[in-house]
Amino acid sequence: MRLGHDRDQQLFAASVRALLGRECMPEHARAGFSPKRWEALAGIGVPGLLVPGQYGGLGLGAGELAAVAEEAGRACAPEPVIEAAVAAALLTHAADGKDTGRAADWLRALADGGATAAVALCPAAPVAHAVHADFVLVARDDALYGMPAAAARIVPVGGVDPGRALGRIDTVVRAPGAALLLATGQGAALAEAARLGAIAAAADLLGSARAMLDLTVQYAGRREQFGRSIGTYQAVKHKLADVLTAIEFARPTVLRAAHSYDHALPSAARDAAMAKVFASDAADLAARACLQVHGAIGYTEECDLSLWLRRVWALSSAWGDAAHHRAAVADDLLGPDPAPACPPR
Amino acid sequence: MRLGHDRDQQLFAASVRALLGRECMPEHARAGFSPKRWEALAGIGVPGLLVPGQYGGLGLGAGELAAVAEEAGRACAPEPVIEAAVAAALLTHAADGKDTGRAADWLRALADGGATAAVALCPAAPVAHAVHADFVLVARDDALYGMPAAAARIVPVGGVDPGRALGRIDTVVRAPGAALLLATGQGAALAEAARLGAIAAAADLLGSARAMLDLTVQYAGRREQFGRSIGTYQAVKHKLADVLTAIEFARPTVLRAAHSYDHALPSAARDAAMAKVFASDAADLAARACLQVHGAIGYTEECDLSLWLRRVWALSSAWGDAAHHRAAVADDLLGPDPAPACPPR
Amino acid sequence: MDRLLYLTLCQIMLARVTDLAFTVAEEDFRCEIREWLAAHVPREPLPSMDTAEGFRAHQEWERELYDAGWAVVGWPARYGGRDASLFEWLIFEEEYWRSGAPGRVGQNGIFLFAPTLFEYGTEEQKNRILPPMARGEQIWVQGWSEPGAGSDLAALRSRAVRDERRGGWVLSGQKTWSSRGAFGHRLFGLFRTDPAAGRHRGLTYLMADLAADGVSVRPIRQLDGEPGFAEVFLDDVFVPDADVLGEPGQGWNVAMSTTGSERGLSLRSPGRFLAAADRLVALYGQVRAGTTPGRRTPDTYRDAVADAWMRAEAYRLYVFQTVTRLQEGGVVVGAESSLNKVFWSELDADLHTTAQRLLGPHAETGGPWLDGYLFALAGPIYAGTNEIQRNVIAERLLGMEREPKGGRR
Amino acid sequence: MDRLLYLTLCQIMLARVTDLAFTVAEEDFRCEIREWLAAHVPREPLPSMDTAEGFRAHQEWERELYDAGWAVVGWPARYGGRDASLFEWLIFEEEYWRSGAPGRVGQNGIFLFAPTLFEYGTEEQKNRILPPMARGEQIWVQGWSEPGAGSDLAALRSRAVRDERRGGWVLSGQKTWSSRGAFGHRLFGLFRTDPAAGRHRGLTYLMADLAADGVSVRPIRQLDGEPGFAEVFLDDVFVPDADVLGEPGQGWNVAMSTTGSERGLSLRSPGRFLAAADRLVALYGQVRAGTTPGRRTPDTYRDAVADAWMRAEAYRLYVFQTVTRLQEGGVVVGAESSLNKVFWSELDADLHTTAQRLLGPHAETGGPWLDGYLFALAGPIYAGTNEIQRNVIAERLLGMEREPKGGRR
Repeated sequence: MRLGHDRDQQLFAASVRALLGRECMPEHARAGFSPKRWEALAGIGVPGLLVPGQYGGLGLGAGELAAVAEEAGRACAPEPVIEAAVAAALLTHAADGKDTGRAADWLRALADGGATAAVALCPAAPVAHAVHADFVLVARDDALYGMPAAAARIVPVGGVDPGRALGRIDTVVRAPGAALLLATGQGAALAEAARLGAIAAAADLLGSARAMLDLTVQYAGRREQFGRSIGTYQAVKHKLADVLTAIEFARPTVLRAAHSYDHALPSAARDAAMAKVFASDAADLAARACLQVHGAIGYTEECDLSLWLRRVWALSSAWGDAAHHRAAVADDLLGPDPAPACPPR
Repeated sequence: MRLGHDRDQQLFAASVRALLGRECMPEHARAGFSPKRWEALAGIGVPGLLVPGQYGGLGLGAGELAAVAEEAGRACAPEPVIEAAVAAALLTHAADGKDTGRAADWLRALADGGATAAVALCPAAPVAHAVHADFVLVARDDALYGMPAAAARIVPVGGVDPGRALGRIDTVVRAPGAALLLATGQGAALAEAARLGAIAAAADLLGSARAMLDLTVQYAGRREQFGRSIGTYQAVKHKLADVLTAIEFARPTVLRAAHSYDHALPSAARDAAMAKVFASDAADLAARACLQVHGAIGYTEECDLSLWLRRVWALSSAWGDAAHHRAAVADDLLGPDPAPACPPR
Repeated sequence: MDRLLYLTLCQIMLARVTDLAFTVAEEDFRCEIREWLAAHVPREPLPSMDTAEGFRAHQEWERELYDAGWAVVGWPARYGGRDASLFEWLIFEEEYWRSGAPGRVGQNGIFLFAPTLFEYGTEEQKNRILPPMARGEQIWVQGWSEPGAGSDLAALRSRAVRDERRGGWVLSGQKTWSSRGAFGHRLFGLFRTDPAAGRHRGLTYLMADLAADGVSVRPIRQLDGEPGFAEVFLDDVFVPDADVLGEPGQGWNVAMSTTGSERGLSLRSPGRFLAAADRLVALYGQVRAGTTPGRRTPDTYRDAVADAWMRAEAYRLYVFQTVTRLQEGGVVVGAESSLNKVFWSELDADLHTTAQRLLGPHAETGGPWLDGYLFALAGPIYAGTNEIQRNVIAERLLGMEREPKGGRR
Repeated sequence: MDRLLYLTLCQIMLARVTDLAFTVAEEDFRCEIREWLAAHVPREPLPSMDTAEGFRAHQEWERELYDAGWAVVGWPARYGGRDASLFEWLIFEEEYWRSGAPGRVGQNGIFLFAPTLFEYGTEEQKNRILPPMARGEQIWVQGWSEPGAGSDLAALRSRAVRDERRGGWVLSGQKTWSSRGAFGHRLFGLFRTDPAAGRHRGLTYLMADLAADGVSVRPIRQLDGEPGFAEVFLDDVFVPDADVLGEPGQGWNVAMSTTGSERGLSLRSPGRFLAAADRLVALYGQVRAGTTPGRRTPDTYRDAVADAWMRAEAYRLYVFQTVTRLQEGGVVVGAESSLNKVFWSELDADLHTTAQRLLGPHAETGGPWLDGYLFALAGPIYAGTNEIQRNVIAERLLGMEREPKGGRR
């Protein structure tokens, strides 16, 4: 029994943290996706984290990804770290060990930083990082399709977090045949990839929540009202204490989910769901509490807090929100919900 | 448009308050049901509040009952005020204007204080105030049965609130035929009586919650820790401010529910449900907050707070808890819930 | 008994019976405004009032309301109103928000400043200021907060220095979080006229022209991307005596009457939340039916939708109770407005959070629900943070002791 | 490379890889305790340990545990333990609570006092005190709170005066909220030995015999009707020097190590909540199936049941993380135990509230869920209120500034 990032994961996370500490200050994060920063991240292996060594990647797992995604959240990096990992998992299955073919080519391009990916597991919803993606993976039933961005008719869509660079992939929605079929019979691989996305998003949310908390503790220590810093008031202290508690108890669930994913344990689906429940709830709590403690200034674009607020408002619902995953755990624990979901549309 | 107790209701409530202020101090409430206090309440018309004038009652409505029940809650009076009112409503329907018969007799006995009632609308659950009831009304399908307590084989049942004098009516459960059939075709009357019980319980909970809040504000002003009264700490203040807010916004919903009941408005069922949602939630919040502020002393029997805690823990769930009534409002508002309740047992 | 006295007594008694129906006249009033709105509310939403274009469009809408007599129903007719009762005003608000009519660009003037003006203004001030406010010609901007004075309003430092020669005051300092400051015309607010006096003393309630010499305005972008706030810098801005409201040095008392109305009835009538709750119920149905893209499991939020709707109703009933007391000559203490503020702001935040959850993965792409969500999250902050409101509730309504002083100043 | 060094390094590296499986030895340990419990846990629950009869029955159970070597698994064998690792202790706790075994009547001695004794006790004290504690013969009672010192423990006023002649101390004063005080044997707690010293100074950690001359005990009935607490009055009670723990005057530091363990791992192991969560899941199924009388709409509480179960799991994982850090020589600061305390106490209160809701109209008639509910509501109060814990979290883990002094003393 050992629950904690291992030393390699800690070292890897530290190098990502150092890189983003230099290259992704709030003023950089504000400017959105940076090809230069992506290249730097590729230099230390981030986009190829889950790409097998055979294709030039590091062949690591969800444990490393969680450590890295937490740093991406902490720095509010607007790069598609989660999407690269999910694409790597999907393409690895589709390539099925072969050295040639489109899936293998894209795996190599991912690993060397030459291409960024967007992933549309749920075709009707807007797709994150589609606007600057080089290729797009699309799931339809149990098949995986892919297409170069140039062929995909990607329409930028406004969103609460400009750093997500949302796009709607019209081609796919209207004519899935226009995309290249990469593999069929991918049902299990698609479900696994969705879990990986949820775990990575959960880790990102922990980093984002902690960054908001740190900003807010600093602000509360600086801001004076009624002759003392607002951080001395119990109403402020207790709110932020609850945020810390939520973050700290969410983290081990994310580590466990990553471990279950990497070892393909029978509880992997439930563990991923649980991690996203705790991380989304912690980040939502952090967003509301930190905005409240900042007061009006938190409500302005010029305040750095707004970068993370936007990120959390989007990411806490992406890859399944807390209610979605809570219901999944309930189904697993208590038997299926007698109230079926609405029919798929 | 006028929302508030009218003058008569206020005067009536004031006389009940004065009586209970004398006769139902905490040390009296602690001793449980008092025939003497019940006689005094009968003297000012409380048990006959809803009994028609024809049978010697006051022929008033839910508006007056709500004003009185709030006072009963405030004083933690262990008398069956709600049960008397519900029994009056049921018997009035069953008597159907006739001057003779068992229903008419019991109405007269209720009004002059000569008999107390217990009401079992849901036969499987324990029945409040059954232990000292003179007669018991029991609903089965759409029929109303009644029997003198002597014939009813009432088994006392322990409960969180000794003031509720719970009993299980074994005869009825095992042999409904042993009871006297008072009337059939009472479906609507039974539903209406359940609404009246919910409204009265809601009003009682408001009074109970307010009594706990007042006790706790006093205690917080007296108790010193770290060199100042604990009532000066924001954590304590804000908790109690939330309790007051919950109570104050629940009260108009109770008044409205009583008005809708008295005028048999189409929204009467929904309004009663809504009142019980707000009142149960407010009282539950008050119980948890007031216990917390009292600390260990609130956890002892000798502290007066415990009287109301027990009352609220029982009454917030009796006559339908907040979740039950919230679901009823949701069904009315959003269409029926796709998840049916468990089959009736 | 004298017949007139008898009838009067009957009326008083009748009026004091709980009666949750509106009168025939009130129902007629409701029909009238409902029909007018159905015919006049723009089919397409106006552009955001925090853009130059939208600001003008909203001013035009205010003029249209005014011309039809709906701009300020509760005001006396001589200033552009129709002498409506408080209940009629509540009815107007219910219908206004239910119809989907545009937000009120003049709201800070109409709902925050005007009540103070009615209480403290001279006849000359009322005649000069109220009609153009009602017509939407002059949009008023609040000048309360300063960089160092938010929740702690009494810490403000902007100054007004007496200018005997010109017969007025010279303002200097900085105001912030002034809604509509980027496009509005005039500012009302508090200025320190006696720096030697204590925190709440030596303040004066003044008005200033945002086009005057020495005023510069810096728009601040909000989370929705629009400059909804502004900072207002005042550098030796002259204000004549005619633009002092109330007595010099009495500004705190004058201002408290405004913040009382702000948190009380006038800023956030129940109509706004009733309309939002009805839209939420409709959204639930649409998501369930698949006519609006949203989460696949809307039933998870059944209880939350019902709760939001019930809380909006409860707020409505609470306000009816308050107005009943006011009409019967009861005293409604200012601190009760803190209960209101906490209740509606948390209701609004939770209601819009539920809407976002119903939209699920589609929530982030924006639209009216996202705008409403961002605005609702500001509710627990503006008009006095909910933390301050809870202090007020505890100290003034429950009589709890204040925190001991002991700051470092 | 030297082969031994190589193997050691491999072991270190291996030990540092995330690995959420227990070792074979640990799983064997789990089987052993599970089988023993299955054979020995009383079929009928023992009477409440807060009655005279139940107290004796629980003491007998402790003896049975001791004889089988399960009373204090983590202690050294020479005091009655079996030198179990922290992970083995967690496994023991999981199995113990899951089996439905009786509550530990000696828990305040074993889990609160003993850790302090291990840290500060002399060899003589440990040899004298620990074995009878492990056998359940001597039940220890805590003497922390006083009528004027609850959350503010440093305000305590009970005194110990030096008696040079007899070589010891003379205690006087009043302790309260002493669990098991009505039937227990000995008391541990803090006493003021230097009244002139500051609040946290001049305190001494002492033990006293509840049968000694000058001790009187007043049982206090709790909400469950049983005397779970007592007040202990001390009137010139003599305590020999051998019953001082640590140095005289150093009581605060000694005590803080105990409250650290109390809020930290030892008082509330995850096993207790995991077992309660599993019972809640079972209750949901029974109410749904109709085999236990409960509410007609248990589905309303699906999410709440799942949440309680997940929070118990999260607490378990968090403790695994903490033990991992401890085993790798990491420092776990005392203030982290405040995170624990807030988390498990709120989890427990919410879990039992959900159970009560599932029982619906049958909740009020009592039984183990009602008892559990009443006990769970005390969780946010005892062992330092959650308000104090949140101060500690904010000030010591987030580094926020303390409130300015400014009391009236």
